[in-house]
Amino acid sequence: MNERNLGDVVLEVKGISLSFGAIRVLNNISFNVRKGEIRSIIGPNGAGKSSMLNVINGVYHPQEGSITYRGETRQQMKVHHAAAQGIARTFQNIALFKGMSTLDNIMTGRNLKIKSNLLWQAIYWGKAQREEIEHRRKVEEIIDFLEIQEIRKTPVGRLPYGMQKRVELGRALAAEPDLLLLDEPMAGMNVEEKEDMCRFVLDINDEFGTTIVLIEHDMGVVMDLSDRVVVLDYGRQLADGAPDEVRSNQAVIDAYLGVSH
Amino acid sequence: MRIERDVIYIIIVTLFLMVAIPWTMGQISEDIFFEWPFFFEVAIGGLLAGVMYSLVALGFVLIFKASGVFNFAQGAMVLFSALTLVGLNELGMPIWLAIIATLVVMLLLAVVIERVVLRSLVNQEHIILFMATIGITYFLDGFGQTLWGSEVKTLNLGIPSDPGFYFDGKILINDFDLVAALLAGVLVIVLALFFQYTRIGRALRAVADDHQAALSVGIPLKHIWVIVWAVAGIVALVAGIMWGSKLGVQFSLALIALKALPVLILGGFTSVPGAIVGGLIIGAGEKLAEVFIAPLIGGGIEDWFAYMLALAFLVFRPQGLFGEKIIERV
Amino acid sequence: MLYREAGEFKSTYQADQAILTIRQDRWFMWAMLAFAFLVIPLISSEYWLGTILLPFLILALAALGLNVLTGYAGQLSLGTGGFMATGAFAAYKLATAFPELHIVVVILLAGLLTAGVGILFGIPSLRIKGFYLAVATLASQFFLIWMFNKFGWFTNYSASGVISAPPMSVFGDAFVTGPYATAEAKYLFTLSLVVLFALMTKNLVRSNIGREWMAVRDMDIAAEIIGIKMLSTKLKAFAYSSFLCGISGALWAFVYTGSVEPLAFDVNRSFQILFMIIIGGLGSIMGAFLGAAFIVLLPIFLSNAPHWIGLNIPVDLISHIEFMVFGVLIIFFLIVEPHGLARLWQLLKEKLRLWPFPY
Amino acid sequence: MSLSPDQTQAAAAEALNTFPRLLLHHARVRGDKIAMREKDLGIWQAWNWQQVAEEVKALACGLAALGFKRGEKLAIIGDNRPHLYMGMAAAQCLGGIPVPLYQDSIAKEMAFVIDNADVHFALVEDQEQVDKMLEIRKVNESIRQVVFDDPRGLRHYDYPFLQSIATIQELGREYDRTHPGFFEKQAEAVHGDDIAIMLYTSGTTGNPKGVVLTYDNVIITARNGIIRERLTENEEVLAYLPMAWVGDNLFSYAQSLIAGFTVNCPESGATILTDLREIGPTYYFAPPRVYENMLTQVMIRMEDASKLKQRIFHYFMDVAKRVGTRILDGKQVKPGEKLLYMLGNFLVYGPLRDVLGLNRIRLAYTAGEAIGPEIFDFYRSLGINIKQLYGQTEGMVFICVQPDGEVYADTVGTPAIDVEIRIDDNGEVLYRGPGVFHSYYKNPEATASTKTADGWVYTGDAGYFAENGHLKIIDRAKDVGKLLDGTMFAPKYIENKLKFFSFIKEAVAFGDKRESTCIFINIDLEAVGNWAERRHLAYSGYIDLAAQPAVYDLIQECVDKVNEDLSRDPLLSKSQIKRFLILHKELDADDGELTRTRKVRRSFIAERYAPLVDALYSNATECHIETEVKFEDGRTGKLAADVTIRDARQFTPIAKAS
Repeated sequence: MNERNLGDVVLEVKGISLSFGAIRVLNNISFNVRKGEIRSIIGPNGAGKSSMLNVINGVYHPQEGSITYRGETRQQMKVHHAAAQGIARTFQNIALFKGMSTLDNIMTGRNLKIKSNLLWQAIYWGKAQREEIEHRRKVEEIIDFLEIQEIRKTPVGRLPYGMQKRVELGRALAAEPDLLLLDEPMAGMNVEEKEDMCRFVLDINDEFGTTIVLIEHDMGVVMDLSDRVVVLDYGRQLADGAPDEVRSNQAVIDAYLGVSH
Repeated sequence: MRIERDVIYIIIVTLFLMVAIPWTMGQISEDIFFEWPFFFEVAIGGLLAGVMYSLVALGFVLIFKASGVFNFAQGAMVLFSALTLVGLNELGMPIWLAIIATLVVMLLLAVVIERVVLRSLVNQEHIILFMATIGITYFLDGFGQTLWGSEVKTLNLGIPSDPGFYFDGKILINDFDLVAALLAGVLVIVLALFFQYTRIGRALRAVADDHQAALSVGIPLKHIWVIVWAVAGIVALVAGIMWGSKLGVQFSLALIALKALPVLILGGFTSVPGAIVGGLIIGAGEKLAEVFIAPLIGGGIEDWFAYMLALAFLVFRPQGLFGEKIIERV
Repeated sequence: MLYREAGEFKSTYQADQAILTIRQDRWFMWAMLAFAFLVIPLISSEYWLGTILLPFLILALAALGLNVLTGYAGQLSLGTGGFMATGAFAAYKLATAFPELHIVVVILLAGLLTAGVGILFGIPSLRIKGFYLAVATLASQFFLIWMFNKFGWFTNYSASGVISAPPMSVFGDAFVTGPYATAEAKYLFTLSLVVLFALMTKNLVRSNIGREWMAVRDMDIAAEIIGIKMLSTKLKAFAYSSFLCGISGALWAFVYTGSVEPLAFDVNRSFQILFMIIIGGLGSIMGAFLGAAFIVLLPIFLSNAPHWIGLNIPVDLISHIEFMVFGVLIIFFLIVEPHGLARLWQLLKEKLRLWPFPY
Repeated sequence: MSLSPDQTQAAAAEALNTFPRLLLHHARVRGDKIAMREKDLGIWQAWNWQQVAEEVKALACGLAALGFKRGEKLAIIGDNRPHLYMGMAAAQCLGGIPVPLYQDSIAKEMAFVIDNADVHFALVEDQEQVDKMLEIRKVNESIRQVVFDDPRGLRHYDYPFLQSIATIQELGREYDRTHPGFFEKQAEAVHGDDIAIMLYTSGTTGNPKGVVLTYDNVIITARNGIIRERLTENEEVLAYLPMAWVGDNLFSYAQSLIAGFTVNCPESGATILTDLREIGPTYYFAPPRVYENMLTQVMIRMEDASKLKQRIFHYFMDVAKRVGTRILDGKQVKPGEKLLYMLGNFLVYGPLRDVLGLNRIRLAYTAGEAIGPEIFDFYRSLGINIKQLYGQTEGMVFICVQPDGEVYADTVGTPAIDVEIRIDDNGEVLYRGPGVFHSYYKNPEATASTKTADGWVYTGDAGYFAENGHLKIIDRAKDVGKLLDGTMFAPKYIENKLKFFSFIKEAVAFGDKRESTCIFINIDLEAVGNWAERRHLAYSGYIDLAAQPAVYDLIQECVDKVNEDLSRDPLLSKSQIKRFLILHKELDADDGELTRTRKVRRSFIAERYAPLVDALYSNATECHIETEVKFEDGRTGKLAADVTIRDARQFTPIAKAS
């Protein structure tokens, strides 16, 4: 997979530092993501991986550093801006809309693409209905893609964990993102579920050419999937490079691989 | 607890405004009478009333802290306790005995509420529990008045209620308010100590943070709930006595709850000091506004001024002055 | 048991996204409507139409509004009464200032004005959440009522502070307000509006805006991350909610009571409406109606029950007992079915669909 | 249009004697009527006959453009998808021969068929199948073109010989522009005696054989079926059985094309049941196990129902048992009962049929193996007209069908229209009729040994006509033996009768060249286990349970019932079960006691448990046995037990009063 020739840099984070009050979560992190690549961030729990994603899509605002996305440099991302700029994500502990069906959850993922105004939607006719149908179709394609037809109308609250993760991925895909942030998409899954999820990640990357930033614990998975890997440890950046480089990096071995797994 | 810097700023600014606005009003409009002694008289009157507000707010805070329940019934408990007290008193019970009896009643009430309501609604969404407490409110209002009738009763504890003059007569303060405030203050301190230094108190604080911790303290959740509701009941009784003997025991006491709400959001649902500071600010602010601003806009603003004031604070601190800051985790 | 769904397949998305996808449900709904529009006016007495069904419908509309805000968008509000009052007074001012305006126009405009006010008081919701917000909305409640009491302008300086609706007709002499209005006319007029708005609301909650509301309710941070704009989404909820509340208030003042004072919309009204949606079921159109029916009928039942069983109890005592029983029933309901009558209804339906199987 | 066999119709039918003609005919006469549906992207996407015809045309022309010649074979591999059915039609329109394969068979198995049938073109569903084709192509270049339906995951496959249906159809439209009239000419040039399709029978022994069927075989037989059952253009069928299986070809292709009714393709394997319910077919085929599973599901789900519901359910199911089938067969019942049944229909049967998705069914078939009488009656008593038929690929399915009103669980009905049947002296069933296949592809000797010169086909099944003139199939001919006294001995027949009892999982009958019939029995651990628990019978495991006297009593009842049944049967009454035992271990494919398809290997078992068999034919009442067993983890160990042997009650033969 490493011989794939990757596009130019779409996302560049420079010297990001983030702290909550006294606690320093991220310390001068810098790396970039190239178009169409699968980029992994690994590290032990509390290494600040999720915080990094939260910085990228603007949930957290770093005190130092800059983020360059699609040529625009800003000191911090804003959540809505990130979404509007085609950054979608999934969450470590599932953040689905519990009260809604699978279908509605994924439909909600398309909210940015729906233009008709309140009045049209109130009479549910003409433009509004046309839009609903057109987007329903798109969503159905995603449902088909993720093979979740049989849970289409089930309230997500009732779904097993693995399925919820899938639905969440679907919701992220619905936004047709350029950059997809996956926060431990395979955590707590059994082997088959993991395999499916891997397949989906790869398919997404190659069917839609989506750039993917991935946090994952399962080293096997990471090494197979990723083009390049960033290693964090307690907010510090230990290494950055192709899987085998990282694998052979001493600092990493000490800090992470050394520790069981 | 460490008070954040901006809280202090906010309070300072508030104090400044509380003085500045009335003064300016006095200057710009002739139908507002401003004079320093009068100002202080009003302010102090307000503060004293504020202490009473704090008292009711305290009941809310205790329960919210310990069980996450937004207890709308606090006002009703005030009324109910007062009614019971007077009722028993009228039945010929000496006042001290009546007070003890009422305490017992409030304790029983707490037990019943825990048994019947809380236990069967455990782990429901907050709004459901909130609605339940409104249900309790209706019940208590109805029950109390069914039992003791709805006509206005006077409650006399022999507290001097004639106006007293202080600072060589420049400032007039109602002695009753003074006494009431003192009593309230004492109660507040007692409670604070109770929370700081007793095992149960600590357990209660633990519960607020997380229920597991509370269990580890070794007190079953249901007991804790009974206890907080009982304590809230006692606080209600005290408030009931104070307000009751001030305004007479009548249905309107139940509405004190509505007065306490702004105090709460201003101080923060989970903070005892918040309830106190909030009470004082609201009390004083309200009176000052009533006297120095209201005349300009048609008066009678005390219904909502407290709320607007609180709202203004919320815009700066959505979690209230002393409430914990919520950090969004994803 | 009554359902026969085999062979009911959908070959278009329109069909699949329809409000009622099951044939039997559609039949039932049409039957209900036919009954409400055609049968009820014929069979029911002046008393029923005027003093039970009318307030039921109007309050149901307010409940619908609150349910959008609280049930769907998850913004707890105690300001309903205030918004109803706004609607009522707005309608009054409009109707008296421009006597030639048609009543429907008046009511709609009143609704829109209320929506504006709603947006104003919705702004804090961006920063304040949960009970803090609930209490904050009380501010609007008290402020608005105070305002309408204080400033004679709203009541056209009537000494009593009471406003009374000028007689207005939908067409010809089909008066729906004022002395010539028949109960039937009032009922039908209100019913049509309520049905219309119920449909609109249903449409909203099944379209994008509805999903955005629910998203904000279920997990606001996730909602924001997938691109939902908090402010506009919440304000839309406040606007539409208070729009309905405003209309309901206008109807209350004009069609139901005919003349009204601000106190009719005090905080107890807000609680009454809140009860309706809790008992009826949060986040359910049906719930608003079930809840309204329950809360409207219960007191009537309670105050009449003693007579039926031949007791006569002094009036004030009855009112106290009413309070008690009401409180108890609320608690009872919350305990049996925290998700309200709508959930019970839904469960019943499920049971019927799966019959004879349990699941 | 309900086809009735009158002259005009027959004449019309004459012209419509090939699928190409039928297709174009429907496109003309009912162009905008729905021909096919597929649950895709959440809704039932539909094609009317016009559209189907157009797609087929485009596809055909596309194939032609790629050099698909007359007589060329087109392998069709995948789940039931409209485009695959259209592919069939397209091939036929070009005078080609579709060869559907079992989509779940592995590349190696497919390789044989593809090679044997000289397939050069393959139309496959998706990546999975494409991969198989690529694998096959490594060893065998004969596949020149692969066309796929679902492009998912195939974007990076670039092989010159690999195209999507869409591409082909585009190509085809172009080809049609440049060669106007080509398609129609080709389609007309197909004749009734041309080869319509080749179906490979999944041979239990040896390699599968390609059954060659002509249009006349298929169409006349299918039409006869339609005429007999009065099927109309308004039927709805669910196409969910393998396309390679003759039944699917008959029900979801041939008959649809003849009667013009709608074929519905489910969304995926996982959603068949929901799709079944959504569509609510009016005409349905399922093998017995499907009905059996449905029934078990019903019972399991009812277990959890409230007491009241259960009481209602069982009460009305009893009513149905009493009168349901009679009412369905239009027989007289007491008005009171009738009323009860109507009530039951509202309260139980109707809802039940609905939940199962069977409430629009006018006609349901089952076939393939024997169906348990109570399963059969359960559905019939609900008012579902389910009937058994007896058929073979070699005869294009219809050999015998149960006529309405004469439906019995133990027979397969009377000969289908134009079909003659005869039983030869060793009891084997032979038939002759329009459906009789042309030949086995490239296998003259097999053809010769199955089909006589004058068109009689050996079914390989033993059977006889019961008094009521219905054919009764008892066993595979080769398994049928004789007891020493010369009575016919049909092990499978007896075993099935036993297995119809839920308590009995497997049964092995011995008796060939012996004086009497004796039985090994495997109890069904789950069923008997539940039964035991309900009686608070403690047991440690299978062995323990199997040895319990109470269990023996339970099984004895079953055995006796079977004997009673047998005693009514003129031919088999003497082969009543003499003695039986409950085996101490469950028969297991891993120990070679069952085939992978869970058929008992009698001879092997006989050797393996020789001591027990001997004991059965002695008068011992108990026998010690030790057996080698393989455990899940592959280890082997010894299993020892003392097995009790019991005598079964014997019944004096009585002629069945019909």
